[in-house]
Amino acid sequence: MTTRNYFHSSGERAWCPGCGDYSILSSVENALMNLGKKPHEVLIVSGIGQAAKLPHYINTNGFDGLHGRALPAAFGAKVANHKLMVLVTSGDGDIYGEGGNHFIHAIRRNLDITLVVHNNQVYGLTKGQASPTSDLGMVTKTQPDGVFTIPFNPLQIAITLDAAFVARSFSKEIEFTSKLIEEGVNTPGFSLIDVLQPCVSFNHVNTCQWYSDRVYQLGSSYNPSDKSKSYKKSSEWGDKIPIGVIYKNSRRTYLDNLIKPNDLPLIKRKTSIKGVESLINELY
Amino acid sequence: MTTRNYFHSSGERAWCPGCGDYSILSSVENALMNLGKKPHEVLIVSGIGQAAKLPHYINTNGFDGLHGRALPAAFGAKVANHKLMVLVTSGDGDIYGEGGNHFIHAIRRNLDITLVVHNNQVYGLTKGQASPTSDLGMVTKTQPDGVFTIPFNPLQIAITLDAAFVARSFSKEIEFTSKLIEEGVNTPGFSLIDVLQPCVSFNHVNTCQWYSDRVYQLGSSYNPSDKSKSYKKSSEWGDKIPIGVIYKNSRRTYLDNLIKPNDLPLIKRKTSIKGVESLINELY
Amino acid sequence: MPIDFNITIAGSAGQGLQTIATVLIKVLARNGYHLFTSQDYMSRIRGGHNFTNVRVSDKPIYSTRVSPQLLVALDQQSVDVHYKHLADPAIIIHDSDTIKVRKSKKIQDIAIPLAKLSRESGGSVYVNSAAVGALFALLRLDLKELVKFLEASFAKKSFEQTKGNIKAATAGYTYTSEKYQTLNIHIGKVRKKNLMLINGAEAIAIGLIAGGIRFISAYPMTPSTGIFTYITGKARKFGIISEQAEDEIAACNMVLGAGAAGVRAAVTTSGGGLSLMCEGISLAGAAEIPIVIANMQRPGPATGFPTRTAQEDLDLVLNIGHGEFPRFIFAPSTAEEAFYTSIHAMNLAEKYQVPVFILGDQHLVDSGITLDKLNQNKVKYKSYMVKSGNLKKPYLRYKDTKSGVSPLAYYGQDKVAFIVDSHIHTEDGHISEDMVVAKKLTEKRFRKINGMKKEFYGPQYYGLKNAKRIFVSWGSTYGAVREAIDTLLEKKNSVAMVHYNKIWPFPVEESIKLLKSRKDIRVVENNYQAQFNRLLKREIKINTGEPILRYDGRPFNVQYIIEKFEKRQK
Amino acid sequence: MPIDFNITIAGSAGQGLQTIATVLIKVLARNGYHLFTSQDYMSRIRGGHNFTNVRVSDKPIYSTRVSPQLLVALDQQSVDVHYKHLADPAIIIHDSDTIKVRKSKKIQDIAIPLAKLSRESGGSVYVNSAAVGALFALLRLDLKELVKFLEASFAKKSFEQTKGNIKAATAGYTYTSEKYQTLNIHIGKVRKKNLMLINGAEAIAIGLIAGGIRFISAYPMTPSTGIFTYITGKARKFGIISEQAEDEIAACNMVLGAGAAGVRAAVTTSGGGLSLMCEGISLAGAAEIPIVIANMQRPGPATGFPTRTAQEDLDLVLNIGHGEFPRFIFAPSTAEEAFYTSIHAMNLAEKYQVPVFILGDQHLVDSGITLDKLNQNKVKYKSYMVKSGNLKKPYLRYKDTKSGVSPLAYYGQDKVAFIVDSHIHTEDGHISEDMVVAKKLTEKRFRKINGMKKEFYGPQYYGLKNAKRIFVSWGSTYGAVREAIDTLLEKKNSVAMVHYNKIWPFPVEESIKLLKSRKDIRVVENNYQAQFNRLLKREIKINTGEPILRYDGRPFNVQYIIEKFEKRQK
Ligand SMILES: Cc1ncc(C[n+]2csc(CCOP(=O)(O)OP(=O)(O)O)c2C)c(N)n1
Ligand SMILES: Cc1ncc(C[n+]2csc(CCOP(=O)(O)OP(=O)(O)O)c2C)c(N)n1
Ligand code: SF4
Ligand code: SF4
Ligand SMILES: [Mg+2]
Ligand SMILES: [Mg+2]
Repeated sequence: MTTRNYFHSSGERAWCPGCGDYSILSSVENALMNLGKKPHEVLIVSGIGQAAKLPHYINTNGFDGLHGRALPAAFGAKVANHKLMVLVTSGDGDIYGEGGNHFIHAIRRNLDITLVVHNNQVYGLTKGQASPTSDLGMVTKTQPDGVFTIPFNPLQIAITLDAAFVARSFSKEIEFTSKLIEEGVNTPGFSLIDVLQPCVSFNHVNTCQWYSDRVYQLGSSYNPSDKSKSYKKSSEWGDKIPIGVIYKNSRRTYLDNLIKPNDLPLIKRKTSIKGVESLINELY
Repeated sequence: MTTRNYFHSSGERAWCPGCGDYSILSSVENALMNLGKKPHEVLIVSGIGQAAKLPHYINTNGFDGLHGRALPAAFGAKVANHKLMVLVTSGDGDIYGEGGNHFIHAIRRNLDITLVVHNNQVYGLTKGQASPTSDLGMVTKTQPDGVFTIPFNPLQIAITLDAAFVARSFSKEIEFTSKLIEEGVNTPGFSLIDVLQPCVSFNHVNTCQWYSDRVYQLGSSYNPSDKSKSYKKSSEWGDKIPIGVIYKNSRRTYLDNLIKPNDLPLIKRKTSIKGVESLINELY
Repeated sequence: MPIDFNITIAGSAGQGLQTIATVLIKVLARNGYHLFTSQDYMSRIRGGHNFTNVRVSDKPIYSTRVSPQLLVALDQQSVDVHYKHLADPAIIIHDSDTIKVRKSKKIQDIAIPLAKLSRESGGSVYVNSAAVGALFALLRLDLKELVKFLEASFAKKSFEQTKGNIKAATAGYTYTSEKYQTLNIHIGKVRKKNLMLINGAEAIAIGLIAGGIRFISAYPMTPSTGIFTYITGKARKFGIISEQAEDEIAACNMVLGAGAAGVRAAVTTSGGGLSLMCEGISLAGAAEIPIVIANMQRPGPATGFPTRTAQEDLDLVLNIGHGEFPRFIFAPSTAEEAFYTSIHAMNLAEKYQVPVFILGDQHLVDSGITLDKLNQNKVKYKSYMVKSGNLKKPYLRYKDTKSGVSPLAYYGQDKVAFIVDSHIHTEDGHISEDMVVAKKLTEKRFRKINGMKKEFYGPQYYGLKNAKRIFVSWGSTYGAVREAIDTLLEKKNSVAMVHYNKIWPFPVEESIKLLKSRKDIRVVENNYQAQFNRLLKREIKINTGEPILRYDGRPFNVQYIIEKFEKRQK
Repeated sequence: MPIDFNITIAGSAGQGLQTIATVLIKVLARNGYHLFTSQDYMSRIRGGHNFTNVRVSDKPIYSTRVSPQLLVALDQQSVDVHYKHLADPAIIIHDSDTIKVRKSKKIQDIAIPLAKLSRESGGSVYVNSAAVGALFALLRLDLKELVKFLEASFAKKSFEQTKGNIKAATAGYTYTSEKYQTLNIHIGKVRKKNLMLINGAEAIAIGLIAGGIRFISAYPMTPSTGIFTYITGKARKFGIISEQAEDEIAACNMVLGAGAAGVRAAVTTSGGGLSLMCEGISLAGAAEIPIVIANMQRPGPATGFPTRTAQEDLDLVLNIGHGEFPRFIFAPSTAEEAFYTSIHAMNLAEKYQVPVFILGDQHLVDSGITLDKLNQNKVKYKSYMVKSGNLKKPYLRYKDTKSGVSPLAYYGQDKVAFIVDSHIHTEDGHISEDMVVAKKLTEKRFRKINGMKKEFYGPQYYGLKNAKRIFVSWGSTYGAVREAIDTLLEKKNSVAMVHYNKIWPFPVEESIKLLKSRKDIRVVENNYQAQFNRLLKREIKINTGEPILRYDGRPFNVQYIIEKFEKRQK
């Protein structure tokens, strides 16, 4: 870790003491430093939720939009200015619930952005309803009989959709998470890092201890480029939960099809009056 | 096939001559007959598109709602009256594009409904834009450089989400499709039958011939209850395309958690004035 | 002397303010005190600054006051924030060790070692119970009632916890009654009587249940979630199914599916979620599916102020959904009215097969009032579906009737199958491209307005007959405006209010009767654009004075209104 | 004698009507004829009944007429449907073998063995080319021009196909000119001049390009798709990126992301899709992100009439998005104006950082008019972003300025990082829970209205000065109303029209000037509720007479308006 992290911003955070979000914020800050980025070169996009407050607590560009809609906004911004490094940080409810359709189709597009999901398996900001990733049986005020809808496994879906980079981490492992974010950013295409994050206020099932007891780091013998093995690995949940890079591939990214490396970003392009004249002439 | 199918309704169909939708309609009619249903016992729900016109061309109950929203509407109707047999028939754009989020979460809920997707790999009614299932390279007016977004594989996603029944068919195989629909209906929980369907007007890549040359029926040696084999099988696309039941499981359905077999459907239930009184009394 | 005592309980999120407020409220209500309670909280789970206001009276009250006579301050910030607003005289209950209070003649400083008492009771988490004990001692309320309540409310927690809370409460009570024996801040005597306390969320929820709701779907969104949670908690008992949807679009379309299938169903949401239902509501209009949408407003646009109040979505609910179709809009004034309105909404949605909006806000939802009772006989559940066995065949789902309302059946009723559809369609629900069909269908739908207009509901006149000055208000501003009128009347002003609960179809004739001849009209509302004022002018073409607006996320109060009123007088 | 000749080309979808119409239109326009073309088609790809109308004149024309003098009927249905509407005298071109025409004095029946000629040219698919050959022969148009056009337009198809089409066209031409040598239906002579023909979709698309669009996202929806398709087709050439989104919510939020990042971006959609953008538009309001929303109306609610026209979404665009924020709404009258409006919209969205609506409809999008030229100098592209190097630091994205407009930069400009946000926020974009911040922020946003009002655009007065009767119209009804005025003026009526292109901010002063003193005002619009009429009354408090409405999915025409007008005269 560097001594002074210039991504660090002072000021209050509206998070509960003990929340895993603090660690994820640190991991993001570290990763950006390690990547050698400058604040103005980075854009962090989020939706709404506890996790989604992150762009307000860090010194980079930010877009804090609508609940569930971080991915399309990130798409627009990245396409507009592909020189920006674009990170999306948002919650499990935001990305997999309200934003589920964008999650699927964003992966299909394979635009070069990195998505960090603060997966606390619950809706934190709205006070503890089940989220798509809540475990079976979890009792909440809106699931009084316990969750009986099968949990959404984001890793497995991302692998199926051929995301370029699919990883899981645990918020407490700050350094490890940083490294995964760095690797995600360095992998061209869509990167997902699902970070297990304790919610001390509402998730009394998957506590920090619960995660700590279960997570283990994938060793160097694990090969993330075998899709069917990755698929299997990503299904592990329960007594043992793997963290690390679960899947990696290197397919063409969205902009590979549209922009050459030296092309001007859209923000620098101009429309020629002559060009428009030619369109008008086609109408004769 | 029975001689007179009382699900058959007369009247014009606003489909192109040669469209695969006619065959799917026949398959649905046959399946309902074979299942021994009466028109008033069946509800067919759809969104908007060519496929989604189906409920207007058959003699059952119907709900022709919004583009992309057939699944939640079907959910509401089935829960309101679980004695109804509920079928959803809609297009690939409708279910996997606009309605993608509902597709995921409907499968997770595992309500006992059957979804028949008319997958023509294109947006038919709006004149031939690429759909989520369009093959790479397909050129359209809105994809002039050819599709470069990776095609959505609905079967693989449904398997990953543990749908109760996942099958693929080809519209030309009317009897085969009927049988799959019957089996889907008879399987408790969420059933998906993705039916490959030629669009003679807009899909000049995946033509009837193209499909005919490639599809093959899964033999009896194929075991649809091994999830990882099913996953692999569902990835087959190209020279050989399997049709038949690809995956099957038997997990609890949504209503198993809420309604006992002999319970009154919601439409028959009444609220007791006394019950409400007790709520009021709790406020003292 | 009339009782009017105002208590603020303040601290940061997670300090257990809610427990203090709840027990205080329950015990006061059970003793016959009339209350008005309101909440001010931030969009966070721990920390920040939240407070609850409990106003106590011997007669029904409808609004909050800004100057508390008693402040329970659980942290230093609470003292700092509320100090300047305190009444004269006022009392502050706080921890003697951690919180400092500036000396002042008007302040009586009640410093109790709350943290210490908590620790002595078994841990550091019982500070709130110690504080409520102190509060009970000061108000001369019964310790036994407090203990009973704590026992009941912690029933599901560990024995350990229950014991600790009771011990701390008792310690706080004993310490305070001993140390402040002579201090008399008895809030006044009322005839003992068991009053109920209900907030807007409970009122709407119970109203929807009484109105026969069978299915509810929602996606969590402050400040509407309480309604959904309440019904979900009672679902099993009432044979209701409740489903948390993946998004608001699903919630709305699930409810439409259920409605089309023949059960009463509703969604609850707030601004952003409502926006996402725009298309679904249009479908309700096209397919003539009964649906109740309970939209609880908060300030926007977009995320705005998640936990605050506003009346900014009026224009949106008036116009939401592409295309044209009739709708009902009700904006309940109080929790009491919200109960009746919700039953009514359920009935009307089915009777006219249109979307019905219950337009509330955070202030309505989170504010509690005391009542003698709620009377289920006042607005009764009534079915408007064709009775089983009575279905005329061929059944036409969209039969073009004189009233515009077609007979409503459920799928499969009397062995009949039919289709519900979103296009321009013929009477049997099938797609048509015919221009005459289109014209007739639109006219049929809008013919319903004739009946809908007669479902009378307000406006309500309060104050001096033939008053010179009229305040016009709608929805949850009722309480503050009403009490402002009371105050102004006491000061011999010639004032009255006209309050709207039913917003649409707009009660044109009633409004003309009440307002057309008035020269001095000022609309009061919680938004910037004076949306109701604009509507009023459009509907009955009158001149109104400068509206009294508030758009900082906070509800109106009497002082605010009177200040604005007096400013204009000059 | 002035030329006014009306041609209808009818058949079922898939018969190649479009080819006939396109070649006819192109050749006529290139010869200096003024045209107005419109489309009537069903929501299906094959079959049904569609038709194109081509009205021909020697001076600019703006609307369609209902009675064609010439009908090209490609199937029996086309004869049956249009027979009773034909002018007297009229001509029908049709296949002699498959289509029967009832004898009548007024009808000249041109029976040509079209199918046979097609078969002889190489197949059964050249019927439309045979028909256009016949049409050219009758109208005495140049066969060479026809052949040239067919060559060019089939350039990408097989040689086989091109040859077949040309052969059939030539056969149709020859057969007809021989058989009907003496029939003279020459449409009249005009000065030869190269006119362009443009429809609304092309006009908006080219306007957006001229306005500097860099990113467009949409989800297909009739009748808006043509705009999206046009821009997509030109994207590579103009350095634009175009993305078909998974749904309209994504489309809108993609555009907002692009807008926030500093490029000009737009979405195209229609009613249902617009509904789905409700929340996104509210975000544009909250975060002050420039966005242009081109909403092309069709009849609703819900799916309604997918391929027809309406003006039903006015109330929705006026109020869409929860919460409160300023917006612009423009409703172009003609394709020509749509071009300029679209450039203007792009400029204004950036200048004021607000959502700008281009509110068109199927009639505008699918109708073509002839023009001399489009002049890019009339409305010029102008940037309103801070120039690179000029960013004052600290940069405050939401600086509270006098005009309400904050300086606009792109992410990372001059090495500055900033946040765009959806909450109530401080000037630097960070979440605030402060009531003063909320109040100031709302006031800042609405202060923009002062500038926005000055972006003058209409209303436009046409007809007799000081006319007794005024028609008020908006958007695409312009042409029909204008020609109705012409006709009524010819009949010595004292009439004029006031037409609105800019709807919001409402041009209050201009409207008062033009309308306040008028006694006889009738609003003409394509909806049931008379939405503009209602708006007008709200904004300038005037009395209007019974509005002239049409809500059957079809556009207005001169006859319709005059009939309604004359009915009222009695
Ligand atoms: C359209 C919309 N619906 C609902 C909400 C309310 N809402 C805010 S945050 C949230 C859930 C957040 O859950 P998650 O994304 O998991 O974040 P967490 O708070 O757990 O970090 C919801 C439902 C909203 N802001 N907008
Ligand atoms: C909200 C909304 N967006 C867009 C449309 C326009 N639309 C109608 S059908 C359709 C595509 C249908 O494609 P698919 O579901 O594949 O059905 P197909 O026509 O191919 O059978 C679209 C985009 C609509 N009706 N509603
Ligand atoms: S509620 Fe949970 S997720 Fe939210 S800040 Fe608190 S601990 Fe973190
Ligand atoms: S356009 Fe395609 S999908 Fe639609 S009816 Fe024609 S062939 Fe079928
Ligand atoms: Mg979460
Ligand atoms: Mg399709």
